[in-house]
Parts: sequence; structure tokens; C-alpha cells
Amino acid sequence: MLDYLTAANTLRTTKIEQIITESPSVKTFIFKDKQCAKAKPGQFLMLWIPGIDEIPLSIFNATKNGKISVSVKAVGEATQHLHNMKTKETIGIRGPFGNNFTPPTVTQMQANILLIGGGTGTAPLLFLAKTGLATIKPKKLTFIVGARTQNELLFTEHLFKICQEGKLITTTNDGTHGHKGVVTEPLTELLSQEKFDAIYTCGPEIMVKKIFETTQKHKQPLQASLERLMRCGIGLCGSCTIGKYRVCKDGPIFNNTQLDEIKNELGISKLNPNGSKTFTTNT
Amino acid sequence: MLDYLTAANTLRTTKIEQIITESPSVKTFIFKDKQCAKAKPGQFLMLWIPGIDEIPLSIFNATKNGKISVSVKAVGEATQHLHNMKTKETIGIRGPFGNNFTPPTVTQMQANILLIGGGTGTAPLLFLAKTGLATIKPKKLTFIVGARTQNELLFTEHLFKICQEGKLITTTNDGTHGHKGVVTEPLTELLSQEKFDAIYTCGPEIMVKKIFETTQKHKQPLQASLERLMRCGIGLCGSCTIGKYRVCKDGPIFNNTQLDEIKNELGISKLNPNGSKTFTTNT
Amino acid sequence: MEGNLRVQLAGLTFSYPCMLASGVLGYSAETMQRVIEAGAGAVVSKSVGLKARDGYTNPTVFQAKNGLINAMGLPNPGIETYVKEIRHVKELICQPLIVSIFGYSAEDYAIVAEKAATAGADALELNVSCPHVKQTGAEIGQNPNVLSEVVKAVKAAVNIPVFVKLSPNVTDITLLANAAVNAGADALTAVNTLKAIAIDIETTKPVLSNIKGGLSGPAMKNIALRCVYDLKEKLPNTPIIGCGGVSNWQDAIEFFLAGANAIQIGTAIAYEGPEVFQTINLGIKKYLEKKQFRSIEEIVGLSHRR
Amino acid sequence: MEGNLRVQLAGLTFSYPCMLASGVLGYSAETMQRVIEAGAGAVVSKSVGLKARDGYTNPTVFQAKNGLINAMGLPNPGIETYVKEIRHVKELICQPLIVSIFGYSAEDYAIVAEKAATAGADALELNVSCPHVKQTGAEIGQNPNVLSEVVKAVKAAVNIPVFVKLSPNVTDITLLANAAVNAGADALTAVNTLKAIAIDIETTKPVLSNIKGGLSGPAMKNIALRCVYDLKEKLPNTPIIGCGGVSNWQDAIEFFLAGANAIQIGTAIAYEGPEVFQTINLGIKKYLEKKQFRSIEEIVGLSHRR
Ligand SMILES: Cc1cc2nc3c(=O)[nH]c(=O)nc-3n(C[C@H](O)[C@H](O)[C@H](O)COP(=O)(O)OP(=O)(O)OC[C@H]3O[C@@H](n4cnc5c(N)ncnc54)[C@H](O)[C@@H]3O)c2cc1C
Ligand SMILES: Cc1cc2nc3c(=O)[nH]c(=O)nc-3n(C[C@H](O)[C@H](O)[C@H](O)COP(=O)(O)OP(=O)(O)OC[C@H]3O[C@@H](n4cnc5c(N)ncnc54)[C@H](O)[C@@H]3O)c2cc1C
Ligand SMILES: Cc1cc2nc3c(=O)[nH]c(=O)nc-3n(C[C@H](O)[C@H](O)[C@H](O)COP(=O)(O)O)c2cc1C
Ligand SMILES: Cc1cc2nc3c(=O)[nH]c(=O)nc-3n(C[C@H](O)[C@H](O)[C@H](O)COP(=O)(O)O)c2cc1C
Ligand code: FES
Ligand code: FES
Repeated sequence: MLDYLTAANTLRTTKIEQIITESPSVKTFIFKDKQCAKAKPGQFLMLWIPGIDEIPLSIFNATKNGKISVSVKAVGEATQHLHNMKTKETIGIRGPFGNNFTPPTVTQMQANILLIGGGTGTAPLLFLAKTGLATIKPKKLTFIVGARTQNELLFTEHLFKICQEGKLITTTNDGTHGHKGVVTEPLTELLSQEKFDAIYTCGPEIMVKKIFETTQKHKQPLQASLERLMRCGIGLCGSCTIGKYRVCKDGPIFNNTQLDEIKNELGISKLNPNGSKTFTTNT
Repeated sequence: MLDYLTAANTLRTTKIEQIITESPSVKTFIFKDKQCAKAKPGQFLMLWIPGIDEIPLSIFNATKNGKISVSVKAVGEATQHLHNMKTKETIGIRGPFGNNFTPPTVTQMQANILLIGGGTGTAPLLFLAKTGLATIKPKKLTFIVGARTQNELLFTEHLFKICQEGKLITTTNDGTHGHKGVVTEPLTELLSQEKFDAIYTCGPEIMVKKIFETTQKHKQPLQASLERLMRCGIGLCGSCTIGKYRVCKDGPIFNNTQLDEIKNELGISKLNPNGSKTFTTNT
Repeated sequence: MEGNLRVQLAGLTFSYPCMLASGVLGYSAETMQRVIEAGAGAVVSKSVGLKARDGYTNPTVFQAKNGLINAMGLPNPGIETYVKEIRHVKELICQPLIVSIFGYSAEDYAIVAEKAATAGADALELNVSCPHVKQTGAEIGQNPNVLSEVVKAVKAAVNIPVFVKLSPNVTDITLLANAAVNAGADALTAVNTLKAIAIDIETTKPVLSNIKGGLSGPAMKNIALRCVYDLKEKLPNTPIIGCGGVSNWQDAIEFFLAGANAIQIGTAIAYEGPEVFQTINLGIKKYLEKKQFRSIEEIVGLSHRR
Repeated sequence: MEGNLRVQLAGLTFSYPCMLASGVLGYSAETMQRVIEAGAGAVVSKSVGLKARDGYTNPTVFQAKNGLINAMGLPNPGIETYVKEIRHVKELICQPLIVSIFGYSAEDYAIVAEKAATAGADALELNVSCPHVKQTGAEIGQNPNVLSEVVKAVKAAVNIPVFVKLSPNVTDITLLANAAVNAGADALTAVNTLKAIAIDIETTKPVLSNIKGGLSGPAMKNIALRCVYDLKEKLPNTPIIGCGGVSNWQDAIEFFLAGANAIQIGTAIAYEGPEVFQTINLGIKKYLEKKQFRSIEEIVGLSHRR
């Protein structure tokens, strides 16, 4: 029901309970929020930094006791401010918003799953691996994570735990850890060897674009999480438009078919705050 | 929750499905309404006669299939208009509103119950006898009903059915049926002979006043339904005030203690539409 | 519980910051007493005029989504009769009684004001903003010159504080407020109901017998809050009584933060009962304690600080 | 499904009576196409001005009880850039495209209007009523003389129909409407958002970065409905496009009965998705059939009949 939805997702405040430094530029913030505790992997929330900004962040974890975490990279004013905040300080939350990653429809313990994360994009994938795939209990789980250099590789502890019976492939541009290069290289190799029931990715758009092209070539099913400038977060203002889709409401998760419909914009152009399109440098 | 309550009781329209002529001046109207179908005996609804008025009426019956009936005496413009309406015509409904008659707290099949109805006031008492006392299954049920003359005695068929194992006492001012006189006479007689676990009444205020005084004298527990000019029906406008009570919200059912608090107004004075008090003729 | 919930305003002291809004349960002394016992800091009477009015035929109230649309038509017994009730109220309660008055001319207002004051009213609230009765309310409260004249006439007639209840149905509420304050108003009540209408699609007709009505309740809260905010911005030294859609303690705090020194509650009573005062008082008290404020005064207008 | 849902207005024909309201999903041609495919009879673009504006920092939207408070700050790419989008929209859709424009002076409006018309707009909607951007909107739409000047300048610059979107934040909306119509407006859109504010009690601060915003959605429905009713009463021959809080077919019917020839939908899209158009169309169609009306035109203003 319309009214209840609006009222239900009104802004509420909460206090930062814990802050974990994940890397020189990434921190994880933990706080309580009842509504987001019901979030599914891939959904995001709008985080209000009082007096500064309100920004979209993927939900990194949501536990039954109502604890939520988000993992944030300091890239500009808002994220830097958040990094400077301390526990017990007040933030505001709306959400969870958007759709979520869905498990493939396969028999239990049969699925072969691949996850590919770049930067903080690894966060929702970890959430997915930990809780979102529980219904299908994958037979095999492969995780590719990339970073510029070793000390920017995120969540390694979590990753090792999750991939105990799976496979973990790391890539660094400078070769300080794992494969030297970018995630698409091990991906191409893997796809030429095996078939996956589902491939999930989240990370820089240019990476997502390359992964999309690779999976298309090998006809493999992809679910990719996209990022766009967001303001309302509820499908109204149009700021997050890509093709005919609103990333905040129709996404942030898109499948091959949808990605194909928006391939003229994916990794190529973005809406500016004023609504005009900019073409990004790398195409 | 506040918002839900408001929205929930908004005006809705329905069509008159059936009209039963009960007496020269009384008709029963039957229509569908989901919300009022949950009404308890003693509650009332606000009935909108489009373009004319909106008036409070006791719920005479509410069945599980969503059929509601009200029994209306033509006394003025609104009620006369309603009497002139035909089946399939549209009316508006808000409600159910107000509190309800409550069964005494006694062991099942132990209770000795007395009901005293005057005019259309008999309607909610019938509703009570049929469904509201089901939980306690009274041992004995006595019904006193009064009217000016025989052909104004209402619901006789229903009454006979209900009193199959009980006792039915009728009174008429002209002696054309039953006891010649008014209901307080057989009441006084009864109270001098037996004790009741609950006495319920609904009817003209002057009758209620007399019954209250009689039950007070015999220290018998009374629940009386009152009538007052009503506008909002939801406890806001103050039109239905008696003492410190709002008849629409704190009532329409009042017990001995409450009746005692308002005895200076009961059957004595009323609020006019303009909010001033008028003293009624008989005191 | 009193303690830090006390507020002072226009020379009056209120033990609790929430008053009963005008037109709601405001006929009889006994109900007013009940409202006071439930935790109201004061009561505002039903608006009273020179002569008795029966008000409009029902329907006078429409329960809209998240609010209420009413057109009662200012039913009232007229001041001559009402003075008895005023005296009775003053016997029963020791909290301030604010008598709401309306009229069709400055003279009307002055006469009613004088009689109400003589009978014992602790303050007057000028209803110049009823959106659905012709030639009073709207017509007066939407024109700075007429408003000024009315306020001056009343101020000349009485020695008790005079509040002016503003209409939100204006282009710039601060202009009217300014006119009222310059004419001598001691406080502003913001606001009365918003112009609205309810139409029934089955009969294709407006529902209220008066056709047009005024919207109150939760639907108007953030609009009333904005009025209070704008008033506090432009007239930082004038006491403001916030009114419109307050239904819980959080709403009340928002009004204080916006700039209200006290608040009024109407529609919420329909759903929560008079007990809503007690619940709101408790909530405010806990909030102040948790945030370590010593009084309501400390948070009045706080949202304006940058 | 078309058939009896067609409406005509200011010389334009709309296959369906509900349009996309300005500012909602109105940047890109592809989303507009999607909205049309979902059953909208027309789209109104985001309001475009002479120069690009980034709009305000987030929070720009507050989800209030039963409504939304927004202060986007008129983000737009400026007309020079937007003409490309207008051309693109016209390639993709064959339903009317109404370009919403705003400016800081009559000249601004005229220049933007001319460019939008040349690029292919089927009609213009003058946003003279944005309640939270200084020196446009409010300031223009609340003053009959300025409004008249703006409408005249635009009418002189273009040959397509010109709609004027009115503000509800005025003392008498019919005065402004009159000024607009006398200056040549072909239709009136009623209404834009209501002045409102949201305050957070934990931080004691206003939530929106712009502090003040405009309320839309269900909370404002009966207020917008009243505006339409009042306009129809005073200007029975001027086409009216109802806007404000429509979220289901019943609401739509109420607006037609009040006097709207067509309606616009904004906020409801946030909850129901663009599919809300289809659902509302269906509901209207069934209503007309059940009540044996042959067209929407037959019910426009019907609630005024006594
Ligand atoms: C659905 C979604 C989920 C996201 N999840 C995460 C997450 O889990 N962790 C994380 O660190 N970041 C995440 N982001 C990105 C995050 O929202 C931006 O980094 C943040 O808004 C930047 O704000 P800023 O003021 O610090 O930077 P700015 O000074 O605003 O900009 C710095 C850079 O970030 C880009 N940017 C700015 N605003 C946004 C925005 N609203 N959305 C996307 N990019 C933006 C700019 O283009 C610029 O390149 C997510 C974005 C979206 C849309
Ligand atoms: C809680 C409640 C339940 C009621 N249940 C029934 C019922 O089941 N059947 C029934 O026939 N009547 C019932 N009534 C009374 C009914 O509402 C009035 O008879 C009706 O409103 C009169 O309207 P009118 O226009 O026909 O008469 P009017 O011309 O308005 O008045 C005729 C007489 O009825 C009295 N009256 C007018 N309006 C009201 C009112 N709103 N409430 C009470 N008395 C009024 C007047 O004082 C006058 O004596 C009930 C009233 C209340 C308050
Ligand atoms: C049924 C009803 C009657 C009212 N009568 C009056 C009145 O007589 N005088 C007045 O100044 N305001 C009157 N009002 C307006 C209220 O005092 C108040 O300003 C408005 O309802 C907003 O507050 P709320 O949302 O808390 O109800 C009335 C409101 C309602 C709902
Ligand atoms: C996020 C948002 C942005 C808006 N932007 C504009 C705008 O740019 N121009 C305009 O004329 N109206 C704008 N409006 C107002 C809407 O067009 C509409 O008048 C108002 O929201 C009421 O309709 P609704 O309740 O259906 O949303 C905007 C409304 C919202 C919610
Ligand atoms: S952020 Fe507003 S539509 Fe997606
Ligand atoms: S009828 Fe309005 S308070 Fe009872």
C-alpha cells in the first residue's frame, strides 16, 4: 500500500556503533536499523551525513539482531566527512531500496557460482555469498577480487573464510598480490574452461562493462550492480537514469538482457547533476 | 495507529439492498458494509443521505456475510428522506463508532439478564441478545419492550424467537397489548423479586432516566445507550457532550457509575446545535 | 511531572506546553476540565461570536487520508450565553482559559472580547482564519489592513493578552503576522486549517454540506511547521503557538525546534482521546532529559541555528 | 483501450487523460518513452531554464507521512543542451511533449520558450510556482502583474499552446489564474507543491539541504482538489489540468468531477512505478462504463451541478 510504503521508509536517525578500517581509503561503519535489517544482498540505503549530504551505499551486511554495515571509500566531500566521524555520532538512514541479487534456479548443491568484485563493490557480493545463496547451497563458489595494490585488497579475512571450499583469485595492477593485471583476465580464462549458473559483479562501471562483454561472448548469465548519481533513491527524480531504467528502483542489479539494452551508456556516459550527459574518458 | 484509523473509517458508499417496513413509522434498511460487519452490539454508524444530512444510527444487525441493518423511525427531515428512498439507491457509511454493550463476568449458563427497549431502541438490544451474549449463554433472559400502541410494537417476530426460553413482557400506553402503562412498572416489579447480572436498555432518554433511577434504588447493574446530537461521530467536535463524556466516543453505552456522574443532565438537558443547553420539558 | 515542561508566553504561565485547539471539545466546562486533567496546559474555547449560530447541516466532517476536512460553520451559543460557561470553566480549572472569538467587523470582535474578558477569560484568541465561513475568518485574516483594525479594536477593549490565529491560506503569512504584531497582538497561533474539499465519486457530489472545508491533522503537519519556521525567521521575538497536525511528542518537538513556544492539539484527540496530552508531555520530558535540555525554552527555534 | 479515455485540451488531443508531472523522471527521452508506453497521455519535461543548474546538494527529498517534501533546486541542463533531448523525445514518442520552462524574467521565459518550441515541443508549461528556488517560481506565480507579463512574453514568442502551472501557496488562486488567462494562457495546471519543511529532532536541524521544500503526494490531494474546484467555479471555460496527490483512479475521478480536463501524476510513481498510469486508465474506464458515461468530458466539473 502506497501510504504505508512512504511512511515506512521515512528518514530515521541512528548512531554509529563501530568503525572498522579496512584499508587506507576504506572504512566500514556499523549501526542499528530495523528496516535495513531485512535487506537482501544487492540492496542499498541512503545515508544522511547531517548538514553535509545524503549518499547511496550498498548494504554490506545485515544481521538478525538489527546491525547493519556499509563499507565506504573516501572519494569526495561526503565520504571524507563520514570517514572523519566517530562512534556515537548521529547519521540518518532511508532504505533498503532497489532490487537484489537473485540465486539461479538450480537444484541444491548443484550450482557453480562466480563472484567478481572491484573495490567496495566486493561488499554486497560478500553479503550475497554469506546469506543470499543459502537457499541453493552452491556446489562451487569462485571469487575474483581486484585492487590496484595489495594493501587496497578489501575484506580478505571474510573472503578467505567464504572461499574455504571455494576458489579465491586476487588481481592487483602492480602484481603485489595474486594475478598481475585486472579481473577480466582470470575471468576470460575461467569462462573458456567452465560454465557458471550465475555470475555476479559489482565494482567500477568500466570493469562491469568489460565483464558484461566477456560474459556475453561466452553466453554466461550475469547480474551486475550499477552506480549512478542518486538523489531521491525512490525512482522519482530521474537523476539515476540509464537508458529507460532508474538505477535506484529498477536496479541497481541488472541482468544480461537489460545490460544489452543500455550498452550504449554502460561505461560510456553518465547523467551530470544538471541532467545532461557526460561521456566518460575510457570507452 | 492514528493514520490507519482515520483512513480506515473514511466515508464509503453502498446501495440499499432491502427495506422492511416494521411499523407505520419505522423501516429497516439493509445494505452491505465490510467494516460495520465487524460491529459489536451497541455501536452505531453515521449514515449519509447524499445532499440531505448525515445521522447516527444504532447497528441493528451485522452478519458475517457483510450485511448490515439499521432500523429507523421517521421523525424529521433526514429520517423522512431515508424512508422515501428505494432499494439500489446510494447511501454513505462511516463507522462502526463508539463502545458496546458488554456481557457480565459470570460463569456460562448462569447469568440472569434483563433487556428493556423503547421504540427503535429495541434494535441494538436484539442484536445484543442474538450475538453479544453468546459467550456467556444466559440462564434466563427477560425482555421488556414498550410502545404507545400495539401496531407500534417493533420486531415482535424476532422477540418471540429470542424469548423462546425467556420471558417477553410488552407494555403499551393504551393497553392494546400486554401491560397497560410504561416499561418502568414491570421493571419495578421484577426488581423487587429477582436479581439480575446485567440490565441493558436503549430508548427515549426519559425512559432511560427512570430505569436508571429504579436500578440505582435496587442496586442493579445497568448499561444504558444514550442519544445526543452528533456531528463528527469521532469524539472531536463536542456536539454530543453530556457531562464530561462524549456520547459518540466515550459512549453511547454508559454504566451506573457514569450515569450517576451525569444525572444532572440525563433526561434533563441537551446541547443545542449551537452548543447552548436546553432543558427538556419533563424532569 | 511539571518541572521542566512549564512554558511562559505573553505573560501567562502554562504548566504544560500543549493546549486544546479551538473548536475541539470546547463547548462545555466539564470536557475542558477533563482535557486539563489529561495534561493540557490550557484550553482554547470553541470560537464564539456575537450571536448564536447553529453551524451547518451534517456532513460537517470528512475523514480524509491522514487528515480531517471539516466545515462546522462556527456553531456557537453567542457570547451572551457563553459568558456563563466561561465563569463555570473558571470555577472548575485553574489553568489558563483562552477564549476564541470571531466576528464580522472590528466592532463585533471588540464587543465579544470585552464580554469574554469580563467573564474571566485569561487570554483571547482571535479567529480571523476560518476558511469556510463567509465574511469572517478568511476575509479578515487575509487582509493586513482589516486584520490590523480588528486587533487594535480588541486591544483597546481588553487588558488581557490577545493571540491572533493565522491562516495558512495566504501568499505570505509573515505579512499578516507583522500586521497583527504591529497592531498589538501578544502572540500568534499558527495555523488554522487549509482550504480543501472532498468529493464523492459515486454520487459525483461534494460530501460536506457546505461543499468546501478546512483540512487538519497529520496531512498538514509539515505545512504548519513551515509556517512556524517562517514566522520565527521573520519575527524572532514574537511568541508563537504552533498548531496543525501534532499527534505525537516527536511532532511537538519539531514545532518547538521550528520556533513554537507552545502548541495546540485538535484532530489527534479524535484518535488518541484526551490522553494524547499526557502521552505527548511524557515524550517531551524524556526527550529533554535525554538531550540534557533544562527547559522547552532552550529548544524553541533551535533548528534555525546554523 | 483508447476509446472513451481520449481528452482534448487547448487544441491538443491526448489518448489518455493522465500526464507525467514535471520534474519526475523527465530528463531522458527513454524514460519518457517508457512512461508513454505505460499509459501516460503526454509527458511534461523537467523544468528547463536558460542556463544549466546543478540543483541542491542532497538531501533533496524527505519522505513525510503520506507525502514527499522535495527541494531539488531545479536541476536542468539549460535549454541549449536540452533542445537535443526534445528532438530525441519527438523521435521516440508520438504523444504530446509538453516542455516545462522557468526563468528569472519575462525575457528568460520567452527565449527558452522559443527554443523549446522550435525544437518540437507540442506545448509549454510555465513553471511559475516552484516554492523553493528564489527569484523564480513563487516570486512570479504569486504576483498577477509579473505573471501576466511573463505569459504575454511567451505567447508572443511561440505559436504552440501555453499552460501556466499555478502555485497553491497564494491567498486566492483564482486571481492569478485570471491574470494568466487574460494574458493568453491556453490552460492552467493546478497545482505545484505546497510550502513545507521537515525537521529532524535528533540533530535539531532541517533535513533538506535547502531547508525549505515543497510537499507533494497524498497529503496534498484534497487541497489541490479544492484549487481545481475553485478554478472551475471562477473560470468555467478555461481548460484545467489537475495535479497533486493523485495516486489511484478514484483520485483521478475526483479531479475530473472537480473540474479538471486532464490530470498529472508525479509522486505516485515512486510507489507504484510508471505502471500507475495503466492502472489508473483502467479504473477510469471501468468507472465510466459502470456509470454509463461516454467520455471523460461528460464528468468534467460534474460536482458543481446542484
Ligand atoms: C547504488 C549505489 C551503491 C553504492 N555503494 C557504495 C558503497 O557500498 N561504498 C562506497 O564507498 N560507495 C558506494 N557508492 C558510491 C557512493 O555513493 C559515492 O562514492 C558517494 O556518493 C560520493 O560522495 P562524495 O561527496 O564523497 O564524493 P563527490 O565529491 O560527490 O564525488 C567523488 C566521486 O564520486 C562520484 N559520485 C558522486 N556522487 C555519487 C553518487 N551519488 N553515486 C555514485 N557516484 C557518485 C563522482 O562522480 C566523483 O567521481 C554507491 C553508489 C550507488 C549509486
Ligand atoms: C448513537 C445514536 C443512535 C441512534 N440510533 C437510532 C436508531 O437506531 N434508529 C433511529 O430511528 N434513530 C436513531 N437515533 C436518532 C437519530 O439519529 C435521529 O432520529 C435523527 O438524527 C433525526 O434526524 P431528522 O433530520 O430526521 O430529524 P430532525 O428534524 O433533525 O429532528 C427530529 C427530532 O430528532 C432529534 N434529533 C435530531 N438530530 C438528532 C441526532 N443527531 N441525534 C439524536 N437526536 C436527534 C431532534 O431533537 C428532534 O426531536 C440515534 C441517535 C444516536 C445519537
Ligand atoms: C472539528 C473542528 C472544528 C474546529 N473549529 C475551530 C474553531 O471554531 N475556531 C478555530 O479557530 N479553529 C477551529 N478549528 C481548527 C483547529 O483549532 C486547528 O487550528 C486545526 O484543526 C489544526 O490543528 P490539528 O491538526 O491539531 O487539528 C477546528 C478544527 C476542527 C477539526
Ligand atoms: C521530485 C520532484 C521534482 C519536481 N520538479 C518539478 C519541476 O521541475 N517543475 C515543476 O513544475 N514541478 C515540479 N514538481 C512538482 C510536480 O510536478 C507536481 O506539481 C507535484 O509533485 C504534485 O503532484 P504529485 O502529488 O502527483 O507529485 C516536482 C515534484 C517532485 C516530487
Ligand atoms: S535517484 Fe531519483 S530516480 Fe533514482
Ligand atoms: S459527535 Fe462530535 S464529539 Fe461526539
